[in-house]
Amino acid sequence: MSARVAVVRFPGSNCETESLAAVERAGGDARLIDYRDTDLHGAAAVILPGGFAYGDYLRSGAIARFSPIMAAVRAHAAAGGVVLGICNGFQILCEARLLPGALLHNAQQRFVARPVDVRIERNDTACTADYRVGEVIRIPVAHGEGRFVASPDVLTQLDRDNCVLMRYVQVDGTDVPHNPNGSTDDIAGICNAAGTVLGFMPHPERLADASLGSDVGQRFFTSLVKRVVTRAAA
Amino acid sequence: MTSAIEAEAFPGERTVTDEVLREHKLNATEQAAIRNILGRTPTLTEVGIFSALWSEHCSYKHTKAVLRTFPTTGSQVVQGPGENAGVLRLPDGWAVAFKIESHNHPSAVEPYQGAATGVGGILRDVFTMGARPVAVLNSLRLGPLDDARNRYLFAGIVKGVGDYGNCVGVPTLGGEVCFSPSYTGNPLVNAMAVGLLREADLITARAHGVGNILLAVGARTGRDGIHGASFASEDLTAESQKRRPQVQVGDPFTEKLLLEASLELITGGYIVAIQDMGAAGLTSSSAEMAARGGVGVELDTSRVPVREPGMTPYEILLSESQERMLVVAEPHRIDEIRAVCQKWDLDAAPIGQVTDDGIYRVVHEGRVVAAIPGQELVDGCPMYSPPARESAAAIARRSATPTAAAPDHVAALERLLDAPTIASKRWVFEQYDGTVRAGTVVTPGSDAGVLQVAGTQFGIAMTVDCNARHVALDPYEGGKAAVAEAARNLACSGARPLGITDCLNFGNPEKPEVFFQFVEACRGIADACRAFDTPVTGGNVSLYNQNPLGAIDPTPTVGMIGLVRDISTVVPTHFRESGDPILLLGRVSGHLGGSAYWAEVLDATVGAPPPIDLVAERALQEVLIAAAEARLLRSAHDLSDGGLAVALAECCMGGPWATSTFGAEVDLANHADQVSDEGWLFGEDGARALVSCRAEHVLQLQHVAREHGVTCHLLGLVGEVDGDLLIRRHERRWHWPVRHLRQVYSDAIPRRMTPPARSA
Amino acid sequence: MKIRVHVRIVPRQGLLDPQGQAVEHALGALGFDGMQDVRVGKAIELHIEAASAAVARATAERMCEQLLANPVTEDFAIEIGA
Amino acid sequence: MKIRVHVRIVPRQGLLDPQGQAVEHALGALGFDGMQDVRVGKAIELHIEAASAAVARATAERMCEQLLANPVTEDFAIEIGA
Ligand SMILES: Nc1ncnc2c1ncn2[C@@H]1O[C@H](COP(=O)(O)OP(=O)(O)O)[C@@H](O)[C@H]1O
Ligand SMILES: [Mg+2]
Repeated sequence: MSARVAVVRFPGSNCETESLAAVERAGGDARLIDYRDTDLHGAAAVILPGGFAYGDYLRSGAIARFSPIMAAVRAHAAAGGVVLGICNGFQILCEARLLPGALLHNAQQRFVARPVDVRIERNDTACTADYRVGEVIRIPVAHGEGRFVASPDVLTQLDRDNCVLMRYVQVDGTDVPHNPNGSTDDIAGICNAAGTVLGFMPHPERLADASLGSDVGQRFFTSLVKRVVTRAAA
Repeated sequence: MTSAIEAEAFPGERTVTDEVLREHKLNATEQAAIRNILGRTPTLTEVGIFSALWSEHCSYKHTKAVLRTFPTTGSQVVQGPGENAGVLRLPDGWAVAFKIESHNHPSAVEPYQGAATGVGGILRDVFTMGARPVAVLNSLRLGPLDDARNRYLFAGIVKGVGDYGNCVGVPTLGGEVCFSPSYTGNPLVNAMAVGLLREADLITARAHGVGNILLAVGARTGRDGIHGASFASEDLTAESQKRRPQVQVGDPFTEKLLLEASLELITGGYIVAIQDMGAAGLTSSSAEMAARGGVGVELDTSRVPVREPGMTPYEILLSESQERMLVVAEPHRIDEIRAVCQKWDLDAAPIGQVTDDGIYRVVHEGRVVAAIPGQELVDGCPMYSPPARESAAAIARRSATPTAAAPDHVAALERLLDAPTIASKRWVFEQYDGTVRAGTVVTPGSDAGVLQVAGTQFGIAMTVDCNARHVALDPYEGGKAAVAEAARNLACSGARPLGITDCLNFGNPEKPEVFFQFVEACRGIADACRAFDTPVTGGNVSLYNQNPLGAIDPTPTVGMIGLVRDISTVVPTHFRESGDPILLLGRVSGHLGGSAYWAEVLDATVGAPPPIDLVAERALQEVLIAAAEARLLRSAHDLSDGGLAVALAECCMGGPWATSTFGAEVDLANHADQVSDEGWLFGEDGARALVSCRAEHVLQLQHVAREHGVTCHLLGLVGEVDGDLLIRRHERRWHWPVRHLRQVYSDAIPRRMTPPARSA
Repeated sequence: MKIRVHVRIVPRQGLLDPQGQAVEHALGALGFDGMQDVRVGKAIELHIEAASAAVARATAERMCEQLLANPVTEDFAIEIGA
Repeated sequence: MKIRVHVRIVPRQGLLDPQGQAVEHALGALGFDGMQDVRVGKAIELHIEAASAAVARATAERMCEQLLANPVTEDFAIEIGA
């Protein structure tokens, strides 16, 4: 049985096609859902893909969070359903308060598009089970607003509940800053305590096909698909 | 000739006098031609229309005759020059649409918006062909970075290119950046877009079908970028001050919606024709669509959705507001078209129709404000063939030699790697998303960008190139060299060159020495394209690029597309394995004229650049492609600026994000013994590439080279990880720690762009 | 009555403001001195149709709370213009 | 004397302001009505050490002309704060 994964397209989404493809390649049944829809049509997991929803005008994610589909996404998350935000999707989740903190303009005030090295901090989540804790993978980022900030209280809580999903790390020999945007505590992605609502800046869906050089990102999607299949079977 | 067709002035408009005509840059010959076409004095609206369509940008009045000498045909050509973009055939029913365009002047005034809207415009040219944009490239020229204004322009332009392409979701896969004093005050911003389509979905911009409706789709029309003449043609009052022409502002978000809506309209078969409202806006798009289709049109400018109240037909016609399309459709399709547009949150407003009388007619609030025979409007501009003569100064420069004392070769290579034109462009392309859409095989930082055609095993490779220093010193050889370098970059990646688009950036063509450069560079491009079977499928001419000291260096940028039959055979640029043999393909004659070594190290931009042997270039391409397809190569990098020494250093330093570098040991003894050390290290002879392969493939590779008559020098071996670069020639040795070179190369641009520390 | 409203949104005190720092640095390089605490945020201008300035202000406040400002990182101030 | 200065920089009238449009649209969708001409620009706050408010204003003006505002696309306004 294949699991239904909804990929939401907002006006200005750019990465929905590769997100759909990554899910399909992992054996999932991926469906595109329009932002004006109000129903997830039975999807077991939702992906908010990368891009520039509403042009990222005002603040990235600020306008998108009011899209009609977001009520269903919120309800899904509240019911323990899996919600995954990649890049712009992460920004939307923060704006929608489905994840804490905020993503601000990169410290260097420039867009950054390059590979980064991230360490997987948790593998008991809905999309990292196929990685080892502590595993370092190299995947691309491409964002102008990726500097994660949160109040000291929130940071403490993230730590306590083990909610940091991945961190930028220094790998020997690199001559670019390991942290591409000045993010607090090198945070590249976070999740809720249950590991069901997740957001991160890097783009694993862009490294999901070995014929293009590397498929090190594909395990996010195999993990996700396995997870929703198991839950559906249970 | 034509009997007069009447049109009346729009109320409140200035009367058309000789003064007004001159302000619109219409000379006496052109004024006479207009009166002859109309059989009367034009209205102000008509003057605006003529001045736009008879500008160099739209009419090519100085350059058409020269452009006709380009080869434009070949079995791979689906669409040659004349449409919004050229189209080349790919395997399996696929095709690639591509085009390059300049946005030099707007970028000089407002770098961020100028560059951004340049990218926006060229993307629209590609998707109006029915192609989905899959890549952007950009070629940038600026004055040196020690000048604050140049730094400001550079930062703004790069941010503009990046923000626009990033937001629309099209990866930027290549480009070039060169710095030279001739671009101070007149930067060049050339943007190229590449799109993929099914050949069967190709659509052209030809209006036809009398009674068909014209629709404006996308953004509303404001007073953006209206020809300066309209401002000048009014008395200066507080009111007119408020109405002065405005900088065009890009809205990539609307572009993205427009892109999706346009492709849906095209592939769904809802429309007959579509064209971007680009330079000269509604005027040129409507007139050109009508002329191509051999029909007339009637536009009602009072029905065009506007952003500001009180816009005159003149302003509406000439506005260069961005993110707008002109669509032609059968009347019964309008509701469906509106529904598609609505789905993408866009307006579609009927603003006119196709007519059978061949007249280009504009109505505003029931009044005919322009009525011009359409064919004459588009084709009737007087053509010029200005005199072309090389200046004595240019001739003298070509035979000059440097006078400065040369530093040692170790220091010279470091100076070259620190020259911003040669140094790593990481600071630039780090701001460009190169991997969105997940089809990218090779991101910037290699010889060519490569992407996979989704669902197939093949890919396309792309590059933009021009060595303007060579063109300045010898326009003919420089023109050839631009095409040759582009082809070499593709072949090094394992791609077969298919065709080019060109962006011809020159000074004032009415100056004989400038027109000489133009004619000769074009002759060079044409000869090279013929030799390589890479026809010209389109391009763009940008003239009058002048700085306070004179014309810019002539800069005919060449954008080239190639086919990689199997993306698993793509060859990387940099060394990959210690112990791999290093070979140099091609003959070494040590030509230093026009070299970066002379220019950057000896501070002398002089000498005759190397003559380009087109037969040798073609042979080299064939060797590289054959070797790539046979999987004989581990790396391949063409030799260009800075010659062998720079190429070796680049191969050793690794790609922009590499975590390790390689040393190399190279021995030049017993190769081309007649060549000087400088010539060997820094000469810029064409038709050469530096490759590495597995030891067991050397013989096979030498065999392939021999078969094509290409010399092959076995120079040495790739060294240890993080090792040193060592070049030996008999008893002479030059030696560099590669980590140090990498730092020099990587920091050259960032260190110049970092704001200076506050002085104490 | 059409009322002009200026909204000022600035990064919350205590939060690092790299853009403000960069501007401060650049101003210093241009020879300006004696400035401090440069912070860069957003200025939003709009016209609101309202019965009184007080009503317009209240509306603008709700706009800020709901959309214009991010309560996690930003403070806002509203001014009623001419 | 340390003087607090507010600088407001907004896109020039007549110039397309896609961000302003998007915000206007979004506010409308949230049920706010009766607003018009939404424009989004930059707010810059700083302290200037100056002998008087007039001097601080003049300094801020030069800052805008030289760095803070883009003379081609933006207008600025300066306010001396509390
Ligand atoms: N403006 C730019 N945008 C994107 N990539 C760029 C730009 N400028 C240079 N590059 C990339 O940097 C690499 C080196 O460029 P260049 O120095 O022109 O090399 P080459 O001489 O091999 O053409 C290429 O991969 C090129 O695509
Ligand atoms: Mg190049």
